Amino acid sequence: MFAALIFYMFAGLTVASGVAVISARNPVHSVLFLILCFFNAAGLFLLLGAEFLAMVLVVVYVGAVAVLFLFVVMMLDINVVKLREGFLQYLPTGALIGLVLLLELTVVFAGWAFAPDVEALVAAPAPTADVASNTEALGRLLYTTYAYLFQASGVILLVAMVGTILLTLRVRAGGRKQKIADQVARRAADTLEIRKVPTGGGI
Amino acid sequence: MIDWPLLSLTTFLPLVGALFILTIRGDAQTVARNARSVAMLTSVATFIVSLFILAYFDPNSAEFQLKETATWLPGTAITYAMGVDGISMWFVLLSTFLTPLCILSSYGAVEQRVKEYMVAFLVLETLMVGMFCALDLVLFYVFFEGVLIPMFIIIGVWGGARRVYAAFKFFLYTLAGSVLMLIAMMAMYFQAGTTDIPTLMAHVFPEGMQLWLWLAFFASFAVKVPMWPVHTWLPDAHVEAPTAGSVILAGVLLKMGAYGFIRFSVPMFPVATEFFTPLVYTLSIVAVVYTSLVALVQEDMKKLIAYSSVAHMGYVTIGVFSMTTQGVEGAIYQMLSHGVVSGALFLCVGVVYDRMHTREIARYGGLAERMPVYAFTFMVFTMASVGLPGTSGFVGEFLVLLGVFQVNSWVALFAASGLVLGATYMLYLYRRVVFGRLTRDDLKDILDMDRREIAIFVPLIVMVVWMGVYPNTFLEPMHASVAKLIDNFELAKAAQGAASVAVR
Amino acid sequence: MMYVAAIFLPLLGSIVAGFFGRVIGDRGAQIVTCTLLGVSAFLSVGIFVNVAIEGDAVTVPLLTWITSGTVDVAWALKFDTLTAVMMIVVTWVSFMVHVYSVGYMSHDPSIPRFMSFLSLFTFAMLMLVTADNLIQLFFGWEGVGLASYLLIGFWYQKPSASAAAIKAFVVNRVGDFGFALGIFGAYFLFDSVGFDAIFAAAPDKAEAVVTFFGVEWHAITIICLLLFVGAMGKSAQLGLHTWLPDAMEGPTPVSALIHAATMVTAGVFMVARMSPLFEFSDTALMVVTIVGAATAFFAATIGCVQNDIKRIIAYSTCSQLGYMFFAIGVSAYQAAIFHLMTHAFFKALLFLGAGSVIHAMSDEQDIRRMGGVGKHIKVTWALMWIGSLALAGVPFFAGFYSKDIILEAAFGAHTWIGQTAYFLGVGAAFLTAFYSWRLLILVFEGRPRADEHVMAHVHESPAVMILPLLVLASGAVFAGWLGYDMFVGHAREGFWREAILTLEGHASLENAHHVPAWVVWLPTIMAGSGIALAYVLYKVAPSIPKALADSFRPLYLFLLNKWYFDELYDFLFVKPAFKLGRGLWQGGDGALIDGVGPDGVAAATKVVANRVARLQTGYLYHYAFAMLIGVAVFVTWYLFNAR
Amino acid sequence: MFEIGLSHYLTVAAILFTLGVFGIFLNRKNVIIIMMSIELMLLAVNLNLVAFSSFLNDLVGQVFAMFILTVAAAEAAIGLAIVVVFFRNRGTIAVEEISQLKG
Amino acid sequence: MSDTLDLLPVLPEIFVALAAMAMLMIGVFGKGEGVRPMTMLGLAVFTVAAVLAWMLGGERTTTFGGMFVMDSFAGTVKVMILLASALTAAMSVSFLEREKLGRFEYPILMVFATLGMMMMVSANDFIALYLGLETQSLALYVLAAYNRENARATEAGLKYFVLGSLASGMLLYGVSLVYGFAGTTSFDGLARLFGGEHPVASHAGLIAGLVFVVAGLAFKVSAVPFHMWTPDVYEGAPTPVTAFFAVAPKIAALALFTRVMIGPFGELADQWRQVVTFIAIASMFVGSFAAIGQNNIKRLMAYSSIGHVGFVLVGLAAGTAAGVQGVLVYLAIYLFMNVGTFAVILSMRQKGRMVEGIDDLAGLSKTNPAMALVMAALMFSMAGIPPLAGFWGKFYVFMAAVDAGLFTLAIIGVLTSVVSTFYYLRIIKVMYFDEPSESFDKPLSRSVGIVMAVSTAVVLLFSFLPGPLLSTAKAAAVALFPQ
Repeated sequence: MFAALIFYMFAGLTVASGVAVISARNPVHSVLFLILCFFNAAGLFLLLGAEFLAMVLVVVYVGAVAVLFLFVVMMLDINVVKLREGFLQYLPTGALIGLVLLLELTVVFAGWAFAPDVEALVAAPAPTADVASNTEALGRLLYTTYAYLFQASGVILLVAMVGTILLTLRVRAGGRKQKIADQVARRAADTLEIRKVPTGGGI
Repeated sequence: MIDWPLLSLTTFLPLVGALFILTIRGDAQTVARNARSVAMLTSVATFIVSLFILAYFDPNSAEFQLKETATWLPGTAITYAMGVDGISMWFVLLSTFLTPLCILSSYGAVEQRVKEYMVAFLVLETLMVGMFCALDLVLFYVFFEGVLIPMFIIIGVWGGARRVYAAFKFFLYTLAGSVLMLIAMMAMYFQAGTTDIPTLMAHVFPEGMQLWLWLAFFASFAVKVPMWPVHTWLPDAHVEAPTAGSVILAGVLLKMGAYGFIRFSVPMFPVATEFFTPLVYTLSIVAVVYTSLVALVQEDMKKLIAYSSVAHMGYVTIGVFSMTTQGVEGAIYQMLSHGVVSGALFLCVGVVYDRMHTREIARYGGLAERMPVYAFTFMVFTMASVGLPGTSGFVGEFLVLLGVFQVNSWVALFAASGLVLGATYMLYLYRRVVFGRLTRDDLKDILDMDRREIAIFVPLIVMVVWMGVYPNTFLEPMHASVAKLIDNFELAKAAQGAASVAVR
Repeated sequence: MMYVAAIFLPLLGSIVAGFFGRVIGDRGAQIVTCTLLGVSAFLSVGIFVNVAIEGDAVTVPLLTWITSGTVDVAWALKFDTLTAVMMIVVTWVSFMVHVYSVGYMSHDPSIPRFMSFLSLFTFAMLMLVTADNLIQLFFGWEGVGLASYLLIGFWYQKPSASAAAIKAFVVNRVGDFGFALGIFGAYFLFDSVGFDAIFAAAPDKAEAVVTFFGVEWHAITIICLLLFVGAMGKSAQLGLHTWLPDAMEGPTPVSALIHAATMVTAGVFMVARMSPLFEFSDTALMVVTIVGAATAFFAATIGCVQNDIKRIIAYSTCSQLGYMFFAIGVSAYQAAIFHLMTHAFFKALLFLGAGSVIHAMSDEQDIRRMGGVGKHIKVTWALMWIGSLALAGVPFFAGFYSKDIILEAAFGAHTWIGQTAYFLGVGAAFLTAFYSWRLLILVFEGRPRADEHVMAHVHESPAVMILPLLVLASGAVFAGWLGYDMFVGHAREGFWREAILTLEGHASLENAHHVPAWVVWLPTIMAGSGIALAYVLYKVAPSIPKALADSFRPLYLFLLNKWYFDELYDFLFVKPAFKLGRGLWQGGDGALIDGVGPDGVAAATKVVANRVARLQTGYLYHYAFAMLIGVAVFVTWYLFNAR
Repeated sequence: MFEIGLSHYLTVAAILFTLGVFGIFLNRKNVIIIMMSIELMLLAVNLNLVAFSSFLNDLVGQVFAMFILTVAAAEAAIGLAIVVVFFRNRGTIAVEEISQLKG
Repeated sequence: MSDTLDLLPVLPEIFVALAAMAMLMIGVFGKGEGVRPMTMLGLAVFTVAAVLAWMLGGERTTTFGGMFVMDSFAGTVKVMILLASALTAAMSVSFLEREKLGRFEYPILMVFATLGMMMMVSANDFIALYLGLETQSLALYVLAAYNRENARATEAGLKYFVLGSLASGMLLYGVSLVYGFAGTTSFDGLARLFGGEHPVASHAGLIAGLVFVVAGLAFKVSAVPFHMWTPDVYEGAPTPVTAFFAVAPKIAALALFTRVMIGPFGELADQWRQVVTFIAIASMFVGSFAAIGQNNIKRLMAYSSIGHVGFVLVGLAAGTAAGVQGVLVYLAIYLFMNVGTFAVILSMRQKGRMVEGIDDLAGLSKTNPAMALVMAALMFSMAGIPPLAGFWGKFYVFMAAVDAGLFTLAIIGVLTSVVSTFYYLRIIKVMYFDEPSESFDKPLSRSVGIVMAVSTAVVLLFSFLPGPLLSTAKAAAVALFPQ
């Protein structure tokens, strides 16, 4: 009963903020609602026992992705009014497609059934909480069986990094650059000259 | 027999020549001259080689001869298989015979991009010869379709004013027809487990399937023949093609369709053939009458001859589907004859076109005065086209009609009306071009045929007379093959008839 | 060897003159062709003696021609009495015409070509008469057609000449259309195209019934009728006669040789050759009789009002051919051939004489612009008289014998058709005599109607033209008297032997010798009255014809315009063919087939292509929509259909 | 109704997914909101995976969801970089004006 | 699951990944390293990897807990991908230098993309598939927008990115449903499940998932109606990038599509065949018709590639070993045809400027006969006219379709191929029948010339020696099916 209430709260807020994301007038508001949405989804994850994932969602998504969105939205000087023109033009089509999809998916989910001998197929049975926590179990999996995927996602992040830099980095001529090695290598002797200043004499 | 691959040699020799031409470098003049000589030499050599086929051919056997096989597509039953029988051999020879003449005729007519032209022609020869030699469905198809490429280029590059339209029409029309055949070929392969043509000829396809297969093949061959009402590409293609292109188009390419009927439709789908024969008859008769009438009112020489080709090919299809010995042999003979005669007629048009650069009939008249040799030559082929006994045209036409009369006198009646109409439009053409008073100033100093041109026509005239007077040279070797074709057809029909009775 | 040489020497001559004309020159061409043909003519006499007199009928095989299944056609020369007679006629008339042409064509720029064509024609005609099968006959048949075409169109600069040439060829082709079908039918019935085989099998198949064109026929009747269509074309019988008068566009020797003496009789020859087949079909014979008789009369009526000297003779030829056919129709083949022979001589004579006149009149052909030339060219005048006498059937000239026996045989057939033919023939005989003398009078007698310039040049032809005329004239005078007994008289059985078959019931020729006297004399009397009428109208009272023409203007115009056959055909066939052709070309090919087919498809493709390309709006959200809609549709499709 | 089962979670996910779809239709002009809509869809996927994982008692779903989160972050970075570059060129991110390329 | 980790099958990927990072290091810390030397390095990497892949692609081996599979299918496709990458990389250098786009990251991104493709074709688990796909995609998004100063290129990148991530979303949603139903993401596990006794095929959730998966993959292969990014991206992206897009990722995506459909869902062929058939038909149709009106040759090639994808999918729709063989044969030939064509397109420069109009080819047969010949051969080949190689690709896929009884599909296929012939012929027409406009700059860079020569030779001579490719393709195809 209580669990159900919690569920409905999270679920309702998730959906409501989802609606707000797509219908908000100002993109900044959209991003903020997106964050809210993620928070509630994290709540749902918790209900499902995926604690680690819930934390990751908050940290990674809210902390990084959503902020990135916010950053870009605010950086780009966007004419909000113009972007809202014709807002409802495709509403009927969208509503139709959306409703159809939703209806179908609901029908599908209402009578969800697993494959007959699904237990035999499960690759990584979740350990009960007394054996290992969710986080620990995930960690074990990730660094053993799924090491390949782990490495691959590393490559993806590298590619994203290279790509982003390639696209957006503009080296301005004459711009100043921080050279840490130089900073570290600096000796006081290189830069500082200690002079005796005769008092009252000036330089 | 002999142990070297004669057919492959004949097929690919021109390709070697083409490669050789591609390597020619130098200034335009030299390149043109050398390209011409190489092409001429190659094609003559090919012709000589092809004569060996005749020499080694055993006319008493109905089997495919000079067979060659090699693995080609691994993992399938599709092989590289070549061979000729008494029917296809003649078409090989026809192709190799006409090509040197075409090349010779292009000496004066083609001055732009000679190198490419000669390459295209030699490639074309390879594909034509290969098609007639192929004993494997897929191999056949490859050659059959491949022909489109050089022909497209020949029409499009060296053609007349509306060449683009004509080339596209030619290409797409014939391609659309033949792709359906490809699907049918695949279906046959899976039904019979082989693409070997001799095996397929003996294979019995289920009755319902035969109908579909027949229709698919028909779609391809009918366009190629061309049969009414899918003939409209032909006049355009002919009119726009350069002379030699028209010669090959009329002389060999049109034969590919009818050859296909003889080689595939009839022996492989006897029941369907029987079923669709009335359709073929109807279309052929319409072709004969309709296109003859249309030919009558043409104002362009080549167009007129093109339409006459449609009418003449109407006889061929009638003959093939009469399934009598005379009908089939007559059809084959008519094809050979038409190959020579219509080719020659296009060359005749080419002779005056090279001088006046127009094909409009009204621009001519009274050529006999200045060009007696030409008038004579043109007359010979006009008469051959009309089907005068003693020329090649007669034998085929007569045998076809004789054959079809034995099975359907109505068809013979309507088709024979072509005798009258054919005479009318050809003589009318001849009259307007060669007879009459020479009044136009620009015709006043037109020159008669020079030696090169005479050299082109002499072999053709010899062939026309030879084929008219002693056709047995050509008929004898095909007897066995045609007899086998008809026997098998009758057997298959009987077997299928018995089977369907048993089912009932 | 002699046999083969007789046939092929003319071909040799033709080839030499044709291909090497420039080398050997005009004179050389003339010498070569005349000599070779002369040799051939003398050889054919030898053949005649061997074959017809001695009775050694032979067949000389040369080559196989066409073999296909059971069709087995050979090049072979068959010599029997019929052939021998024809060879005599062909070679000798041809020889004479060759010689005559040396003079007649002396001013023409292309003599070798002309001589070559003449010889070519002779060769083809000889092939025709020596054929031993239907297909070789067809070869000769078409060969003479070709030569005729070439010779009619010899003066190719004249539009009328080339038009006439085409007309001749095409109208003949119409006949050949029937002929070819007849051959197919014969092959269908007898499984052979060789004469010997067909004739041997004919009695067994006398009652055979076949289904052609969806109708059941008496087999031999339909075959004979089809063959006869061919004969009608070649022999210019009613309906297919229109080409013959136009053929007069050719040089006069050509008219004499081809369009009077030889080629046009090929139809008669062919039917006579096929007598063992025709005999088994009364219906076919009846049709032949009717067509022949009608033509004989019809052509004669036209002949009466024509003004072109050659056309008059041409219609006369047409008419005489009609006689021959109705003779055949009553089974008097021998009489037909007899008339064929005599006719060849006197008609060639008439034509060549006319040529001589035209030559003298500086190529004038209209008899209204002649007159009074007789006294300048007496020899020609005399020869024309002989020819006309023979033509009119005046007693003791050749025509008298042959024409009378035909008429008597027709009467002696004892059928109503035979009788009708007889009376039509008699009427035609009257008209024949009339127009012959009309011609003679208008040309040779009276006051000159040509201008003085022309009249000053009127001169007798050179000896090289007159000599052949004399030879032919002697034929016109004596041939009938000499041949009567052999051809149609009591010696005929021994003369013809197997060459012609007459069944028991068809004894018209025998009966001809036993007809009432009035039947015998009526034609002669009519001929006499025809001559008399001509004198009355054109000599005694020249104003009457004009008055007659005015008072019976419609009839006159009807006759003058040759019964409006040309106009009718033009209206029925020629114009519609062109109109239809144009319609099919532009409407059928252009609009319909191309419009719906390639061009239509191409246009539709372009429209579709533009539509499809327009879907690509460039708007990102449209692309996304497409994806989403696509997925939604797929999901829906599956959930509702895939169960 | 009060027994929260798998279907409930799945339905929430389905609604989120649909909202994503709907958002694309609605905000057709603003690329950034479209991208957010896609983020909503990914969230739906994650919710699905976690729910299944939980009810199947199988950790693979959660592992998968984690990788999706990782990759989505990388993707967002790239995407926003492209948006920035695009903005620099055009001075707008209105999707409606992205139509130099069409046909 | 073996306890010892077998790294041998992954050797090519490991090598490529390490090499890419090494290149990155060299690029960042090296002095004055431009695109040319870096490309040479990239070529070396591709070559070595190809050799490795060729040697390893024999017996089927799996590693990383069955998540990564190396079999002759993967081996063959990897060789094709690496070859495609190498050829397109080789062609790009001089173009990029001339257009002042020569930055060292370019080859590195290509290497990364290629790595992603290799991971894709070897994926044996949906998670591995997803990661491979994204490695590739992210690199490609960047490459599309590589010319960041150019509005069209960035527009292309943006479109590609947004639609690509939408497609990823769909794919993932589908995968989540499949996972939810089957409890596993492993291909082997799924194949076992569907190959089992119980009738599971008709479960609605599974079907819905399957449809979403197909939709996601269809985007990657640019099949209709998920194709709409293709023309815009092909046109907007820098030409070398387009060339790369047209071959390597396409081959990888189609191979992946094939593996997913045949491997885990092989038993469900009756379910997915309808949708694959539909998108095949739609792709052939759009590819054939939409290209007719195009004037930009890159855009035309985009539609052409959509059409080709349709033909390939015909082979896949057959769902048989013969069909897969057809797919592979088609892809191999497609590789050479496209690389050759883009080599020509890359040479289309007049007065130092890049031109892309079809009309700019006018009269090429006079101004540059050799290049015209190359292009003509390639166009005829693309149209599928025998005896050129392109015919055989079509031949094999249609043969498979006919064998599977898909006559309607085959007939629609050949008819649309006739329509598509129209625009290929148009290019030939422009080159051969029209009068020359302005001739192209000479000389070509040598690498472009070599690529042209190689691809033309393959296209022209394939009919004479089809054996090796056909046998390889056959072996590779059979490897996908349970023995």
